[in-house]
Amino acid sequence: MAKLHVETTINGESTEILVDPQQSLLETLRDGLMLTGAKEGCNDGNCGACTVIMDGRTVNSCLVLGAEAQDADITTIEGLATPRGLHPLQQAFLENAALQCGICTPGFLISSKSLLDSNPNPSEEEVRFWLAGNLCRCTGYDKIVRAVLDAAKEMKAGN
Amino acid sequence: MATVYIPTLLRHLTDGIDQIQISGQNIGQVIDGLDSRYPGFKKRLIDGDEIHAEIAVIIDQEVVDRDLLEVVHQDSDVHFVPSVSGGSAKNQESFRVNPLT
Amino acid sequence: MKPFEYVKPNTLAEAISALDAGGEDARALSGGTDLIVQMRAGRNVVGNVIDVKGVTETNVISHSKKDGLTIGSSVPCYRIYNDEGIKKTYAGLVDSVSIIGGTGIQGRASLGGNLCNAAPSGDGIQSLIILGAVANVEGPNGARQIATEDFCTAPGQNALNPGELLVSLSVPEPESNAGAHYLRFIPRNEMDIAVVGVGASVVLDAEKKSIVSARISLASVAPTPLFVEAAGDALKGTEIASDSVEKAAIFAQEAARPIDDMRGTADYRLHLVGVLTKRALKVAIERAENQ
Amino acid sequence: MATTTTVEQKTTEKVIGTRPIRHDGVDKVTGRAIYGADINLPKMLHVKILRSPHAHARIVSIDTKQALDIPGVKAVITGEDLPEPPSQMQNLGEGAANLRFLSDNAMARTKALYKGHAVAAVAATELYIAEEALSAIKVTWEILPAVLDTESAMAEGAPLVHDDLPQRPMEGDQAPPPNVARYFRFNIGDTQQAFEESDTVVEREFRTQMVHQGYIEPQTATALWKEDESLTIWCSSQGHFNVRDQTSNILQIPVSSIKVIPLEIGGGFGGKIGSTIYPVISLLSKKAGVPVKYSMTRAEVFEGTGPGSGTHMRVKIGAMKTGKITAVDVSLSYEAGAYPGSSVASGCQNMFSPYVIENAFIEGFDVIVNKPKTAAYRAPGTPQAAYAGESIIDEVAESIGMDPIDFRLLNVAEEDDSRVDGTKHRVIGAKETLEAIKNHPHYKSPLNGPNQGRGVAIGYWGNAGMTSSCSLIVNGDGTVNLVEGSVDIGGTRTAIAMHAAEVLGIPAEDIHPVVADTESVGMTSITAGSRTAFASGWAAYEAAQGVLKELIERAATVFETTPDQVVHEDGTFRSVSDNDKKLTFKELAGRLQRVGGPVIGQATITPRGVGTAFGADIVDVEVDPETGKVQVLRVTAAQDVGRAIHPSYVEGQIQGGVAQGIGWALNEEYVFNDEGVMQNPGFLDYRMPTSLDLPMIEAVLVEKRNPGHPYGARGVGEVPIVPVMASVANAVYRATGVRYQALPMSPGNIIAGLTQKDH
Repeated sequence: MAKLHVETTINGESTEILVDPQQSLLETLRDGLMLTGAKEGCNDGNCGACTVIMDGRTVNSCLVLGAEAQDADITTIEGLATPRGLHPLQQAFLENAALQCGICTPGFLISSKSLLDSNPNPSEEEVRFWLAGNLCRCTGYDKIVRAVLDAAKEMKAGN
Repeated sequence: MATVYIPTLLRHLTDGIDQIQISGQNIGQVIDGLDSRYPGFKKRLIDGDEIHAEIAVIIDQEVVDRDLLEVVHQDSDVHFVPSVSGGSAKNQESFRVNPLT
Repeated sequence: MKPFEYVKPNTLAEAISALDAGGEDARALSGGTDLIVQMRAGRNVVGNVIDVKGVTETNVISHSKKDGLTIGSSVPCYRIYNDEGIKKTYAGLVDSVSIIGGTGIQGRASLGGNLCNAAPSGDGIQSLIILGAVANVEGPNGARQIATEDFCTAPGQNALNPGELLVSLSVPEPESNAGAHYLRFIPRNEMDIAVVGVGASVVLDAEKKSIVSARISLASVAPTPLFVEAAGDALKGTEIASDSVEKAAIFAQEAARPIDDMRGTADYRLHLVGVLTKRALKVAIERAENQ
Repeated sequence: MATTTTVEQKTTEKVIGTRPIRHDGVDKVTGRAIYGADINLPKMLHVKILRSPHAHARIVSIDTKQALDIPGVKAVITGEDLPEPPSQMQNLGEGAANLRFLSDNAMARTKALYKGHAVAAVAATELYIAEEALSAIKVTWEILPAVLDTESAMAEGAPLVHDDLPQRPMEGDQAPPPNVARYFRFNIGDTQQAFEESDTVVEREFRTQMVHQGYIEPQTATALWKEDESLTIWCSSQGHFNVRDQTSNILQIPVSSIKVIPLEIGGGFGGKIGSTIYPVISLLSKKAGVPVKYSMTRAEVFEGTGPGSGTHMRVKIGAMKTGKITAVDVSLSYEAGAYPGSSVASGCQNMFSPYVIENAFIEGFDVIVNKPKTAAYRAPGTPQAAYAGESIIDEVAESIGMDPIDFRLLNVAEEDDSRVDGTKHRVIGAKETLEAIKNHPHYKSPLNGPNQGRGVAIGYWGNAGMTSSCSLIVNGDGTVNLVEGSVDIGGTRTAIAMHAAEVLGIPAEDIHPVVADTESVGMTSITAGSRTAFASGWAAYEAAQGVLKELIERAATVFETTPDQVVHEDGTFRSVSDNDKKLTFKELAGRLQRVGGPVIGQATITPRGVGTAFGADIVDVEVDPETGKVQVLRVTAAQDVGRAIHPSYVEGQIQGGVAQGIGWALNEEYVFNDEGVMQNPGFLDYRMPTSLDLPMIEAVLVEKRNPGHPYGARGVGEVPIVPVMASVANAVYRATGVRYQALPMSPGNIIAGLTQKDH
């Protein structure tokens, strides 16, 4: 099958890539663009380790075809920090020890960012609901939820 | 002489006795001593030139290595208990855990 | 995943012609949250993937008193529950689309895809059925409408002919004093498949004392989503204060044909049909009362 | 929020007990950290493995020719390509037998022993080509009857999973039941007489199902077999030295020819200690002559790796009205899976270790069944037994009308008390841990509803020591490079670095830890047994002592005095005779080149003095009596941690262990059909808790120092899971009036229990 030419924007940079039709966005990011921050945990949308933001909305990149990235605006974990430093969420995850093995962390950070983008002042329950599609097996979620709540406070104070 | 505690399943070798005083400078000598008084211990406890991988040797409340040269003192307590492992091959590290203290 | 051809048509006509050309080997792709999983697992062998998200008609949300609500088949769940008009008027629908998968899934998964996937457990299908929605279908032989309760024909099978595309769903404007609710039972609190799901809608009389009409549908208790007309009929004309809800629950249980599987035994599912039917009706009636 | 209860006087450590940001943190929050699947090498091939669709079947033939003919397919192997392990098992002892089992589990030779058992592997230029090649491999099967649980496996006349299982006699010459690989027994006192004299005796049967560790990162590895017969493996394992040695054993090649490079690891919990994939991909690389990468699918992780045992347990307990436990009589049967080696021994030894029991009969059966070979899972073997033991303890306490914590305190073990295997406890904090939950406001707070209940339980785990190595290199700017061999799964780099920082009197941030490959650091055992912060931390402590000694000598040179005239305090070296002569660590580091060159220190230790651990929980639940759903409302988990090196990550271990235990208690299980095919090999239907299923989990750190460690640390990773299922079950009992004696307490099972109670 012929490869498809896809023009897309990833972390603010327009990018052209060739993809096989059956390649997922996750595979495209990891194997084609060497953006390996999004992880494969289940490949069927049930763990959230591959979460990226696509056109303002979190998606499981394992359930999106690379071809579907045409004209899309995609943010991956690699786009969260800026040259000025870490995103407040990243800082809060470090300060709260909100990661252990770290494999789910990029997915959690991306989901958390999209939560705070749409709801800057979430309750604990709202955080837990929003992150329910991201599995973590190490932390019991306690420190993750605290980190997101802390980051929300921090970002509010910073505004 | 060291006090050796006989595991339940090996007490048929000792006519039901559960503690035996044995002399020996190291664990190999203690097992030799046991085996000469109650034949069969060596076969059960030793695999090649080391303690059987499935057995943890405890001298004075410390799990020790499987080496037969492990030192035993005059007043030592020696226990043999199952090691916690997961299907180990020879030389493969299994999940050996201190079962006590 | 096995290789396939991917095309993204820009018009409805192009989409239908691509589907028609692909025949049995072609599938329309919307959110992909079911299709891609199935293709990857080898459960659905597809040679041509027709991405219909570029087709304007599959992306619309339009809402008017006169024509009711039309939702394009590719519209993802989040656009539905974020729509203030839908939230206000079609709370039952919002119940469904806000519990499909997690937030990541809801960013892609569509109501149309949920219907076409035809899983007995499909959460979105139940709300369409109780709200009396119809599927707007177009194919090489023209357009037709299919009632959503008739759309699923077997597990994973639907009423579409080769070459046909589900373009949109039309949900009639609710009558006054109407209320609907969908709820499912899952062992976890999110990210799960309905062990049993029950959708219920009611229309109350002007005094909000009696039930004028009702519709009940069940998930995960038959090879397809199950519209239980008898349970709705049992409620017709009864007072909301009566034991009619209990009766409806019994009708629902009689209609259910659950099996034992890893998600629950048949006995347990029957038990849940009773519990959930009552709970769903209670909320639907409350919503109607608050209209 | 977490709280810390210090049993003894706090010491004056400056770094130990603080919460520095982990050294690998930035890499892990920015997506830069390289895990096993993130490796990409030039010309790298992709691997897929063909797995048995049957739980028990003889391989009549395998035809790989068509697969090899597919363009892009570069290598195919089957069990025949693995070196034949020694076949004269009986003569060579069980080491050889176990090697054969390991090798056979990597790839079946004559029989597939479980659904998911590897039978062939393909390396191809693209993943989808490898997939296509799998379907072109033709296997002819002769399906055999499968045994799927311990009872049917042990029944007279049961089909034998292994034709040649080396079975040792149980007692005297008595042959064990069919499919039993190992049998244990501990017997102290006189249980028969003790039961006769007891005021109350309770006997119950418990069952639990196979469960998975549930790490989010599937097993993955890359291998390159080079022309000079050397082999490099990149992997995410719980111990790269173990990977090296295991691969050397199975492939019968020298250890020195293998280099294993550890990458970051996405969780393990015991499941990534051993693995069958390394020999397979190594041989594929050998055949293909280029690197090959293999990553399991999630279904393969469930079906083709080692889960935790399902169990069948019978427990009898006697007690006096006063609350004194008189005797226990226990029989535990654990599923080993397809090859010997469940963790039933640990269950037998540990289930009543929190207590003084004078009369005990405990036996254990390691039972072969046609399911995946089980592996370690967090405190392997003990949570199941503790579920049974702590459920029945709760029932006995209730039957004599005692508070469940008071009952446990009355029987609690302390230093020098004997365990059922005859060995003695050393300094332990069982009593202090129970007191911590008893005195916690949670225990005194009221419940808020008719369907709510509160349960408590305690658990024990022994922890491990094993071997660790560490090197330190002092840099000219006063920073220190720390080279260690423990794979970091939960922040241990930092805990290890803190040991060195404390000794050297410098901030933890000035230490730069790296987890080195098998050629760059001394042998270091697996990250398991709750040993890493304890033992590798201790190795760093010893290495730092060496550095300090050398630095004192160098300072003496600078001060023009002798080393005994130099003291080191808080990172400053000072001359005793001349107070004006002092150098900070950094200043001295800057002068090292002029007074003898760089300073390094190294240590390899196999520590004694492992401190054992106790954890106790209070769990509140609410049960929906109509649907059977159990919601956990509140959890307080107290644990004797000895000394918390990095309290945040200690709390994290406790919270994570509790979360896994709640999953195990309520919903997690392998569901098999009658043919032994797992019905739920994915995260959708193997239901691990999501963030919405759990409350905040309060960790209470009880610090009763372990005299066996320089800073008093005990291993903390495993014990927190041990009491959880029992405390949930005890809470569910108080909410429903039903004692659930089978896991999981999933909604359907709760309703079944309630229905039975009503009839």
